[in-house]
Amino acid sequence: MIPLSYYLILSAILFCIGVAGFFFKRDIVSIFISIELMLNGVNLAFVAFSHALHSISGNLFVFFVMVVAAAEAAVGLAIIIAVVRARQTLNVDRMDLMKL
Amino acid sequence: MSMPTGIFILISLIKCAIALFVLLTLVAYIQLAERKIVAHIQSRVGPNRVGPYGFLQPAADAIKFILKEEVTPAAAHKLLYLMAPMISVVVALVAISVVPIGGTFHLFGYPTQFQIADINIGLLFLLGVMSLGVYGIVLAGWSSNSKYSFLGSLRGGSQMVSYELALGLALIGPVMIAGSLDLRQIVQAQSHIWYIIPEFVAFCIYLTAAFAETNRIPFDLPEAEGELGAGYHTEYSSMKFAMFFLAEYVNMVTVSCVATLVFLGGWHGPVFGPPQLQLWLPVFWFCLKVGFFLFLYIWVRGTLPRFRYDQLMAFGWKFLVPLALANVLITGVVLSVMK
Amino acid sequence: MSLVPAEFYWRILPELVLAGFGAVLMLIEGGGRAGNRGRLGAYVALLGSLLAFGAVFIQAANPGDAFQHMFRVDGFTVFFDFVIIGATVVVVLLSMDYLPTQHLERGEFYALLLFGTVGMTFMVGSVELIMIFISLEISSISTYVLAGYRRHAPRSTESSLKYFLLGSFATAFFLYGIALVYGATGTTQLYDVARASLTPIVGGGEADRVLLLAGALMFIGLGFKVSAAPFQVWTPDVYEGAPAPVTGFMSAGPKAAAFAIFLRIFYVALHSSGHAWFWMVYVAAILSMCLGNIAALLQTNIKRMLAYSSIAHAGYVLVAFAALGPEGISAVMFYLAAYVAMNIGAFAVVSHFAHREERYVDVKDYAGLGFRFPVPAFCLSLFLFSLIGVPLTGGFFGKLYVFRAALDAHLVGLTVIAVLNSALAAFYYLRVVVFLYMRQPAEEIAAPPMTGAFSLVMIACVAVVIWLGVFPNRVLEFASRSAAQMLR
Amino acid sequence: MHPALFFIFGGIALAGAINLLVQRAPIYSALSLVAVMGALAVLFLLLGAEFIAFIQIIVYAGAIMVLFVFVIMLLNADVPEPTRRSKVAQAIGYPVMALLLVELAGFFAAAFGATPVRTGGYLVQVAAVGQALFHEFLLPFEVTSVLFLVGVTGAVLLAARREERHGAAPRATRVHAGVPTRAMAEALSVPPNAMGGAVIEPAPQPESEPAHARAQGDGR
Repeated sequence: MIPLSYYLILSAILFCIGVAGFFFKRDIVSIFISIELMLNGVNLAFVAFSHALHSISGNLFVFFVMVVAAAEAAVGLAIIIAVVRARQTLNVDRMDLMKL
Repeated sequence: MSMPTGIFILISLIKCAIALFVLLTLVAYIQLAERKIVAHIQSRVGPNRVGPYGFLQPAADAIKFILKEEVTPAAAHKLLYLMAPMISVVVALVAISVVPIGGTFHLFGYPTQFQIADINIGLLFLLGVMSLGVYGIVLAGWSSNSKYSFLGSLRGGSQMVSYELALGLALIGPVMIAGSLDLRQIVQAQSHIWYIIPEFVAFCIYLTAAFAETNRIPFDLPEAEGELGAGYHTEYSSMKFAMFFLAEYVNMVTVSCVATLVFLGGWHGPVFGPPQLQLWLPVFWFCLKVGFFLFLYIWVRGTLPRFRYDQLMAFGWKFLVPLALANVLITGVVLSVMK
Repeated sequence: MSLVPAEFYWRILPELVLAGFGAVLMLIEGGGRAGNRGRLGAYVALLGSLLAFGAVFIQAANPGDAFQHMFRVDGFTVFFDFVIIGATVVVVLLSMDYLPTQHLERGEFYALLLFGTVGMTFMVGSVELIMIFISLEISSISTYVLAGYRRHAPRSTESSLKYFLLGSFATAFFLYGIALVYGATGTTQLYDVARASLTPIVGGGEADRVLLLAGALMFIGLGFKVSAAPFQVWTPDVYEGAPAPVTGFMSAGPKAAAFAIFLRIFYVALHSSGHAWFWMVYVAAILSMCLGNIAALLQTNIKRMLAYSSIAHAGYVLVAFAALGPEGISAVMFYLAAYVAMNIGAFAVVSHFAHREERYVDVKDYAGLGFRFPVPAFCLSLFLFSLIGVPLTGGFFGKLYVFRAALDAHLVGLTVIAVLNSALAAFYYLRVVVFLYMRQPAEEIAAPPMTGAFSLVMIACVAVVIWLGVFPNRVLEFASRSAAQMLR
Repeated sequence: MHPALFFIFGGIALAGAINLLVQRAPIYSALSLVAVMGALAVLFLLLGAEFIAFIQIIVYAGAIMVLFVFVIMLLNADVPEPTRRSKVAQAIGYPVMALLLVELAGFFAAAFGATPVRTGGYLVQVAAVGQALFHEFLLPFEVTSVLFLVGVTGAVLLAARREERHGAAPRATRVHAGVPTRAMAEALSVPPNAMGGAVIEPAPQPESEPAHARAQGDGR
């Protein structure tokens, strides 16, 4: 038997590692992967809450998040391919045609 | 769970060991059978030197695999190169663990099944595990750092991902009729009529997709030897190659088992005689049906030519997937009308 | 089986029309002769968006909840549906000129535009967080793609990439916020959340803190979407790189929709912790206004300048937001309606002058255009005056109501900062007008033809800006009524 | 049993996430994420979410991440060269992460520390998920179809190499060389010519060029 907070803290850690990856990673594919990790962290929180509340909706939310993640991945990877075609690099620091 | 945990683990381990032994032997002899049958189709004799009628040929092959030198290409990604065949074989073996091959029997006084793990969403488990198989192929091709492997793995990966969709959709029809994802219940639901009859279209789609999923002729583009050497495992040798080989045949067995369970009524068949026979007859029927599918694989290999890659993809996406979707739709409509 | 009664369909009629026409556009793109597809697509999209605009009237005649209390048609929904679909109509018209100039005319563009609008309209009508999340993603993903639509232009793809990465990052925060709301209250229906937050089921006294944290996370996510500081970093680059009509669209539709759900979530669901998130809004408002205006002063690229100005405008909206009452809501609504009209109008002129490959987007290129192209230049000046907040334009009353709402809520400091910022903003808007009428051109830019579509855009935007500037009462009354209705 | 399983698979998830963070080559990051997803699937099972657990494997690990791996392979993504702004990003990243983590963990421990989770405490049947999907969640379910349409359209629009109006390459030659076709590209949202047409030159790399780059050039 485990307190719910263990699952939630794990989910928070995953989420935060994703946030960190978003800032640290230099190539756009890895940045995107970090975002996926964040979504996974959220999914764990949803399922944990669903279990604790004895409510099925948390499960459904995860389902929808996956659907969204799939659509996002298709578009995101297409964008990455288009960028690499135009720029020949994956490094996010080289994405500097426009000054920030 | 009436069974104590210790006994449960013991029984599971025993079943795993038996399954592994049977499976490995089976795979070796499927390979022999394949060579023999294809040889007969092509009016040749096939292996006949090692043992009577070549019966010891698998053993000879095994020894050869073990004794050959392990070669790792210098420019390979070492870790991934090593992992790829392991992923393939592990995934293939794990998938078979939820396949039930018969009814219930007693071991150590506890009721148990002809199945390693009896889980209530077995079909979902199978699909899940099978969807991971693509990593083995993709990583093998990429980590070998060779263009033939690379192209082979790209082809294999995209082919598997594409046909998985049709495969999954084809299984939905029977699942809708049976109302369960539990493989045992799906079999039970077929006691009156095998689903191959109401779901014949789904069966055809499944069979086609299964050939593509296991990268067998006529969809063996990933290892089209005329174009790509040996495809994604060009750079593999010795035991690592054997693992890919093993995975391919185990996958064949798995998809044949699923076809049997979902479409051919599983272990249903005439059951008679003393209790011991009544216990084992279903298993026999099951094996017979699986054997039929395995024979079909070999038969097709001996007779059909290979598809062209674009035909393969167009066929999958523009024909099989829409057909499977339509089948799901029609099944749903018919079910709701009948209700 | 009355799972889906007929009136549910009337309530989502605009969305159905838009989605249906989007699907038709895809079919047209698949068949038909190559040469005419784009043109045909444009007309179909125009028809679809106009019909959807009409469908909002039908929707408005059928108020109530739909689909297990996930969607609600009230004045608020209808108001934003008009604003958003109106913006889409204008952007479709605008693209009919822009895309052929860039040799990019394809039906998918219009399809994505319509699908994006489906997302936004669902967003403003949804009263359930997961539904909001999904529609937010529909609108975001189609905007990501539209931003990168000129996919051979490195700037366009780069803009798309930045928008995508930061947008998805923000969405993840928003989602975590949803998870926490769900965990604290056991529901994600906004009105149920409001009820449940009074008697939380999980964590006892801690539920308030969890809700507050959830609010903060959702604030990050939505702050990105409305480009409020400090989450505005993507805005200038994305606005600069995206095709000009898309930039106009992005600054209008998604922004209005994001503000709409911002209002709904914070005013309805998280009402109980209002005293706490008030400060987040307060700080973000000040930061957005100051940062946006100061940075806009330094820009020479018109699109970048408008991008920073849109950050500043998000700041003004947040000022009204901080007012924490029905006046605040109606001020936000009125401001957004005016802002959408004037901003799309401004981007329409920019896209009109941009020419092939968007060569002319610098303020210097606008020198002397006032006399060579009097009509577009006059309209641009009008929109800029409205953005400043000159009387007789919609922008004036927008600002007036915002400041009044803030003053009524005793936010004197915030109001003073907002007024000072408005004065500061006048500089960079007026600079463009100065260039238009008082400078000699260094290079004669090619004459873009005044097409029918562009004229319609100008007429529509000017009419709305003037209308809101002269007769603001009807719109404001409608907004106040819907605000009261929403809070009930 | 439950605590042991939680710590084993939670540990795997954690290790995978950390590995994701420290690995510099995208392919290893992607595979670490697959490991995280697998471990999470087991945790979902522990929490009684059977359907989600397997969907996690099928959709996330088996489809989405495969797409990632494919793109990484196609783009030949390798360790990126270090750049100036990395340091700045890390300077922002560490505190943001730490702050967020401490905040969240603190809240969770305080708010949910006493809520127990036990195996079999709550089991979500697949059938129940289906029921909810088509009753309570009908609208979101239908709306996701628009989402998918947007995703497919967008991916094809951005990534598919369009045949120009007049100069379409003869299809047969490309096919014969074993180059993926449009259909595959659409399926995977990868450029059809990425391997065959040497469209993508790898990013400038200091070390010796790996064989994939050559493979890309030789496909035709």
